[in-house]
Amino acid sequence: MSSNTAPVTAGRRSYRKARLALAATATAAGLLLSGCTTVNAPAGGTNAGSSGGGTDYLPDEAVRKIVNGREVKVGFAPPILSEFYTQVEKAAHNRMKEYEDRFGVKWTWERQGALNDAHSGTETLGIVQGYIARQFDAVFVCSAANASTMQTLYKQGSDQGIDFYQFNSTEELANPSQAEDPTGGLATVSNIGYDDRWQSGYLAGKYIAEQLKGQGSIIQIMGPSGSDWTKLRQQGFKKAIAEYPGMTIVGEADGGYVRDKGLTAAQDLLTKFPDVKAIYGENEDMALGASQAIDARGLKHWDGQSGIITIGADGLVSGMDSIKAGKLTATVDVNSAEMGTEMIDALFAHEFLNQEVNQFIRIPTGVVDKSNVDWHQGVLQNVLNGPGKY
Amino acid sequence: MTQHPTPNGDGFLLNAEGVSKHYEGVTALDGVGLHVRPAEIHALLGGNGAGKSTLINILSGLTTPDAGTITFEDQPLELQRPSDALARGINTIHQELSLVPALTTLDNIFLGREVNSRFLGLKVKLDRRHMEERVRTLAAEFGLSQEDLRLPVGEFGALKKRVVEIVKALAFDTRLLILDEPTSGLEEEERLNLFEHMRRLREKGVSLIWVTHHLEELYGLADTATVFRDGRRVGTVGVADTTVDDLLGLMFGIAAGEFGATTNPPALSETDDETGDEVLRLNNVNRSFVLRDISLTVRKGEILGISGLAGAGRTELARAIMGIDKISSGTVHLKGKQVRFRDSSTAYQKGLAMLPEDRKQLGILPELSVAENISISSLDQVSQFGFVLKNKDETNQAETYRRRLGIKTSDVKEKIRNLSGGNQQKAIVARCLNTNPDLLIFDEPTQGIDVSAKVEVHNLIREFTAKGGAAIVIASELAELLELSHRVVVMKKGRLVGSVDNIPHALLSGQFEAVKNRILAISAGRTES
Amino acid sequence: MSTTAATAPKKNSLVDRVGARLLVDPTLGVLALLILICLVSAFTLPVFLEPSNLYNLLNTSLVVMILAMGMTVVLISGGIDLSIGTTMALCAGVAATSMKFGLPLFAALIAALATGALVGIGNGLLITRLGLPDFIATLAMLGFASGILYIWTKGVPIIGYMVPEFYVIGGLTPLLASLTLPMIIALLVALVLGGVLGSTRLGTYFFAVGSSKTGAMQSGIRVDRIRTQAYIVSGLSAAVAGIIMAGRNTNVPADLGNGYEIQAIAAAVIGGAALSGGRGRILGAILGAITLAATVNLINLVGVPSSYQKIVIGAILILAVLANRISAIVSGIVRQRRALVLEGIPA
Amino acid sequence: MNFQRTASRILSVNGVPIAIALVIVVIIFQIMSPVFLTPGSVRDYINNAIPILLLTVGVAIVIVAGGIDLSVGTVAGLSAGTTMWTLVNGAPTLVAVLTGVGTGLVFGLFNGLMITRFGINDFIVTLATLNIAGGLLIVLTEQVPLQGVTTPGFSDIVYGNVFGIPSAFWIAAIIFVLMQFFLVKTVFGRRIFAIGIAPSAANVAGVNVERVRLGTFVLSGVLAGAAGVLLASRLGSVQAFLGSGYEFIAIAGAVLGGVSLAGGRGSVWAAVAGGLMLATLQQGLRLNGVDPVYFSIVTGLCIVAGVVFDRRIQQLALSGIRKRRRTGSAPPPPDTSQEAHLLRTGKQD
Repeated sequence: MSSNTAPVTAGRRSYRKARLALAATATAAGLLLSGCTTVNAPAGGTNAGSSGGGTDYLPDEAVRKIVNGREVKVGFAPPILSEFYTQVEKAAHNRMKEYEDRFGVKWTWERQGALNDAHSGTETLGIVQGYIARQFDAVFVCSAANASTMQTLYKQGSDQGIDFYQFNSTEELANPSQAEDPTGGLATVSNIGYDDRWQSGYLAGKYIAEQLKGQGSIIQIMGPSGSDWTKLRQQGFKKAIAEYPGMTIVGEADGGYVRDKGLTAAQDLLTKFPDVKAIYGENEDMALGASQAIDARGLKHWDGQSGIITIGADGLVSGMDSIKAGKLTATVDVNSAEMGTEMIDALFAHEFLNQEVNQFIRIPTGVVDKSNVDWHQGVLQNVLNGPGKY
Repeated sequence: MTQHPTPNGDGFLLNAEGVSKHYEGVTALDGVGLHVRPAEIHALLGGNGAGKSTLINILSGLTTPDAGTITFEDQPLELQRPSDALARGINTIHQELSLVPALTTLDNIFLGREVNSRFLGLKVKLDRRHMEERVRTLAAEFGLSQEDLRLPVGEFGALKKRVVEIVKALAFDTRLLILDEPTSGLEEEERLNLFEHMRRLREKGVSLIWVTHHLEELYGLADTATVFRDGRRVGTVGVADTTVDDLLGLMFGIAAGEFGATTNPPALSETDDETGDEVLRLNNVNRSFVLRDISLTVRKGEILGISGLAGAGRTELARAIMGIDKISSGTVHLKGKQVRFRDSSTAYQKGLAMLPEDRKQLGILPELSVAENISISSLDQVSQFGFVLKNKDETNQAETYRRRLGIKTSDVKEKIRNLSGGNQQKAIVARCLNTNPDLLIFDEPTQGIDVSAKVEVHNLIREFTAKGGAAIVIASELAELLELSHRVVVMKKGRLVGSVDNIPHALLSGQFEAVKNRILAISAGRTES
Repeated sequence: MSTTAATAPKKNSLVDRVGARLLVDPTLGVLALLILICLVSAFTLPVFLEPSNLYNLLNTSLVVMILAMGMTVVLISGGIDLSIGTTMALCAGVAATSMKFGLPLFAALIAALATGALVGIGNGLLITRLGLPDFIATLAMLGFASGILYIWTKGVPIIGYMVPEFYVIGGLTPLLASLTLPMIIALLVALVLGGVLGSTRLGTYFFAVGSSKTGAMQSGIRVDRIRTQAYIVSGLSAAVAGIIMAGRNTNVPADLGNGYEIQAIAAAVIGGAALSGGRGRILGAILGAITLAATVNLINLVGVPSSYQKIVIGAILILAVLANRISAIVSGIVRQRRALVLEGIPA
Repeated sequence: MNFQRTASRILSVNGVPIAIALVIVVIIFQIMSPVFLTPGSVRDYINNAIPILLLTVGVAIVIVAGGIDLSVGTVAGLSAGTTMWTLVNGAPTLVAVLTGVGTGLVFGLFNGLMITRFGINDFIVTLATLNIAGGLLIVLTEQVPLQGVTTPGFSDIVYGNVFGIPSAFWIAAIIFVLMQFFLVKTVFGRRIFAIGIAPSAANVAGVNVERVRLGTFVLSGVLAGAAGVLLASRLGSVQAFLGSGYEFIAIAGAVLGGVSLAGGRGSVWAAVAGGLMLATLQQGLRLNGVDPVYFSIVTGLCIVAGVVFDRRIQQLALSGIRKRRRTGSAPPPPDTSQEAHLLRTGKQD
């Protein structure tokens, strides 16, 4: 695939439409987050260029008039019910509440998450078809199904006037050349998410390498092979490690994205490679399993100088706790809060203000370790305690 | 023949009055009564479907009556489940084996009545040693060794299982013992042994309800007989002053004397004494641990009887011939040509057919109709290109057999499980005949069917061979075997140990007892012939 | 008198008897397979036989082992419990939530066990009262349990219940030296269930009901009650496994039990339990669970690309059952030979 | 009362009670949500349901013969994968279709041979092949992305129209009719029932049990292959986990329709009705905006209620027939005591 594509992390969020009139906490959080994400990555221009709306200067009253108390029916189709998607949904709800209070938008929100096939995506097809049949105004979709499969549906729905927004999806695989072709060809209004390769896998690899000063061996616990998320994170992670000749990945095992399997896999690999310096878990649950394996063997956690580094990805409240407790060295916070907020922003800009929004909206992500965990956790808690409820 | 006076409830161990039972619109029992005295052997007679089994199921707690009153030892008897019956001292040996294959003989005998010893202060641990000691003598009387007690019952043959069942029923203190055809499949000696036990139990004051199709067994053993017909009681008589014909008359509602079929002389076939065409020849057939060096020949028009004790390998031989079980060495020749059957379907194609011993398990396909049960072995005949079924042909074919064999059913599309045992058996015979076989193997052809059906099945076998078919008959009851066979071979422990030829002649010259004793002697290993 | 009575049981030598015992044992196949795995890896992958690895392997296998033992009881009684994995997750959730509500540890454990028993009773009622096939009833129960868990947690794992005792319960903190509490629990479960199956009335009834419902019924056994009790046993074992899992996993996600039912069935069947009922051994379930854990362990140690994992697991499953099959044939021959020797036929 | 008798007879036919329940459920959903029966909605949900219905029918045939096949889901996924793989490598549509169906056939054959030749329990063999097929699909997806290339002919398999009705519907209808014909009107079908009712009795009656059993697994494999082709055509791409979990939906659908897990009882129509019932429930709940977390509970309840309902109706119908018949000629009273008790206790051997 496109592993030779230049690594890109999110630059500054290029997209600023309806947000500008607002000073919401979430937004502030997003800005500050972007501040601390730049872990020495070459600047990339995927999302360059705003489509230049003039809403920045619209006063509240004008927006209120445009909205005119309209009601929007929104469908939300996550690939599975999990802590991560609950955080995304909650952030979206908070934003919706803001827009409701401020501009009088009326929302109908319906969540239908697939239950049994997080990694195959066919259940999502039925869910999206249901939304189309019921003439929803807008649908947020995250599906493991290939973009080419979803495209048929998106086209069909768009013809009937339904707007689709993909979030947290792996469109990098379907459209490896997105850097050159920002439209991506998908019949969606926008795709909101981070780049799995460079913002999750790559960042984690970089972090490990930098902490270890480019020397040492790593084992990694992967998600179920065959999963697109796994595939992409692998690309990014391996790319980062490849930049450091002194670093090697000595062992890999399947941890199935669950903690217990992660623990078992880490135990087995630690038996075989007792002198590894770092363990990369592709999500926090597996990284925490690895952390337990370290405890069980009586090994030392990373203290900034020595020990074993454990790093995961997702950015869940539970992961933050473990970082504070010194059980987890770091995690890549893929910024669920910002994702949920941006989703509603994009929807609002397109639906009410009739503005063009970017085909790809990249959420800034960042590595969280002991040094900045309080801030990240605070932001998350703030979102979870937010007033939105639909 | 004297009708007993209607009892008025006093002095009886068991009093059943007006017992009725309906199943999904069918009346199985229609207000019957049964009165059993203390310490008597009370025979319960009737044709298939007369309602005996239903009454027994009620008395053993397997089912509850719709109406009627039953008292036992002057207390009302209301059984919700079998354990209630056992608690009242009512033990039953069912016609269908009630053993559990996975458990050892010992565990089976004590199933539901285990003896516990103390473990950690609680009486929860099974005391197998104690149980074994308690039953060892009784088991030995029936030929069960200590080793047998520790083996899973599933490894035993049908006869040995029956023996275990009897030991199971006799092992406990019982007020009333119900035996539903306990002797079917038993050897002569075991049969006599059982009768002796029945007498002894009576002496100890136990009452027995005894269901049997073998009326001649009653004499000298049973005190009273109650006869059922079509779900009603038609009479209770003293056995001593009643003849077999009287009983048959009561059972089937026909006048005494019209029904003298039980002691038919065997038909003499034309091929007798001559050597007809050879149909089947076995040369030194072996099957590991089961059959050893079997060589035999069956000719056209001949009925070959196979006799032998429990586990002698008779059924195993039949299964090996049919290709159901594999032969490890030796050759099988059919009409002079060597054949090798890898499965039963090839055997059927080559002109063999088999009526299995265990009708309910191995014979009928209960959920299929009578017509479908008849055609299953010869579907080529009722299909186009051997592929698409022609249902009309199938029905017509079944109709033909229904008339010819007198299968009693309102409709050949009726599920076969709704037929009585005898009619089921006739349908299976029809299935075999319909394949136009050269050789038909009958394994216990009359087990569990009533006297009238038995005669009809016998006639069918004779008719088949008279038309040039060859037959092998396996029967535990020697009288039946002799009645049918031209020649009898005796098996023992997987080998052929002797044979008796020219049986029809011998019987005609009144040597029934002599022939019978000779076969028994060979089986017991006293004489080699 | 029949012939067998005359033949006195032969006194065999101790070696003969032990040998015969071993040969007829249905767990021989899986044992042989395990020994084979150990032998092969002794030469090719010495790290496999390192004590620390074997210790990890054993610890890892315990949850499936406990489930497999419960499953074995259900299989013996002629049923199958597809809900066992989800029940485990549900019980883990109950234990965790009770702790969060501030109930004492003891009460939380009782609540989890009661939940397991309740699910077992529910399965039993669906099967015996409504007459559903076991497969379908427990599949429906799987749906209920997982639905409840998802509605209750909204997909967010339950956290914040991990008191130090739970680390001990989960085996993350050893009890003494390298002995963990789950090991002791598994041993206890094995002893209790093994004892129940081998030498109590209830155990005999499990076998009886699974082997022949008619026979059991006619012997006065209340078949429905026994079948329900088998499901209560599996529900309780799911609860025990769930409590351990809550400690080991340190959080309880809604999908915690996914796939465990299949692992439990596989372990039980590898250990010689028959899906047709009436056959199965606790020791077999233990060996089966260890075989499964050893397979995953080997995959990880050898470094089999994870995409091939499923294929290897499938192959091992077939191999294990083939091994069982061969040992069954061998034991059948041995038994028949012995039976014939007893009847005086030279085999 | 000829009407009553006819009604009893019709109700006693396998699958009829659930078909009636299905109609009622459809009516209820239509009242609750008017979009339920719009052409677009119906087309979508039929297209979604058809691959799983094919699996349901395949599993039903195996179950009627007294077996079980857990591998159908992942085999269908793998077949979809091989179909797509062939297309991606530039083969024409026909070759791709044959590859997909052939994949199913190979797995069916493997299952059948392991079960009949080596005597391994079908549950375990198909559990093993479930893993193997699932694993192979993962390996396959790692080779090339299984997407992006479809010939027009290939996507027409599902999305084309014949007489205004989606072609997937026609394909499924033809397969179902053929299978039903096969099951009730052919020699092989009769033998399937025979070995499902009593394998040892069928064996004694000269039915080659092993060959018939092998045949049912091959059939189920081929149907899974066909389902895979339809899946690939509908999705236009294949994911590594496609098909996992479908086996339980298929089995539940078959049983819900009245196919007895004990073997010997069932029909293609019953399986289709049961499968459609599950699909309809899901679609109906979805169109009423019910959160899917409730689906598994509702589906579980529906299976329980459906099986109980089916059994009650059949019992009533049977007793109705018996009653009628009894007033006609006198049949021998059946010795049903045992059976009745077992029915009450819900025995399934």
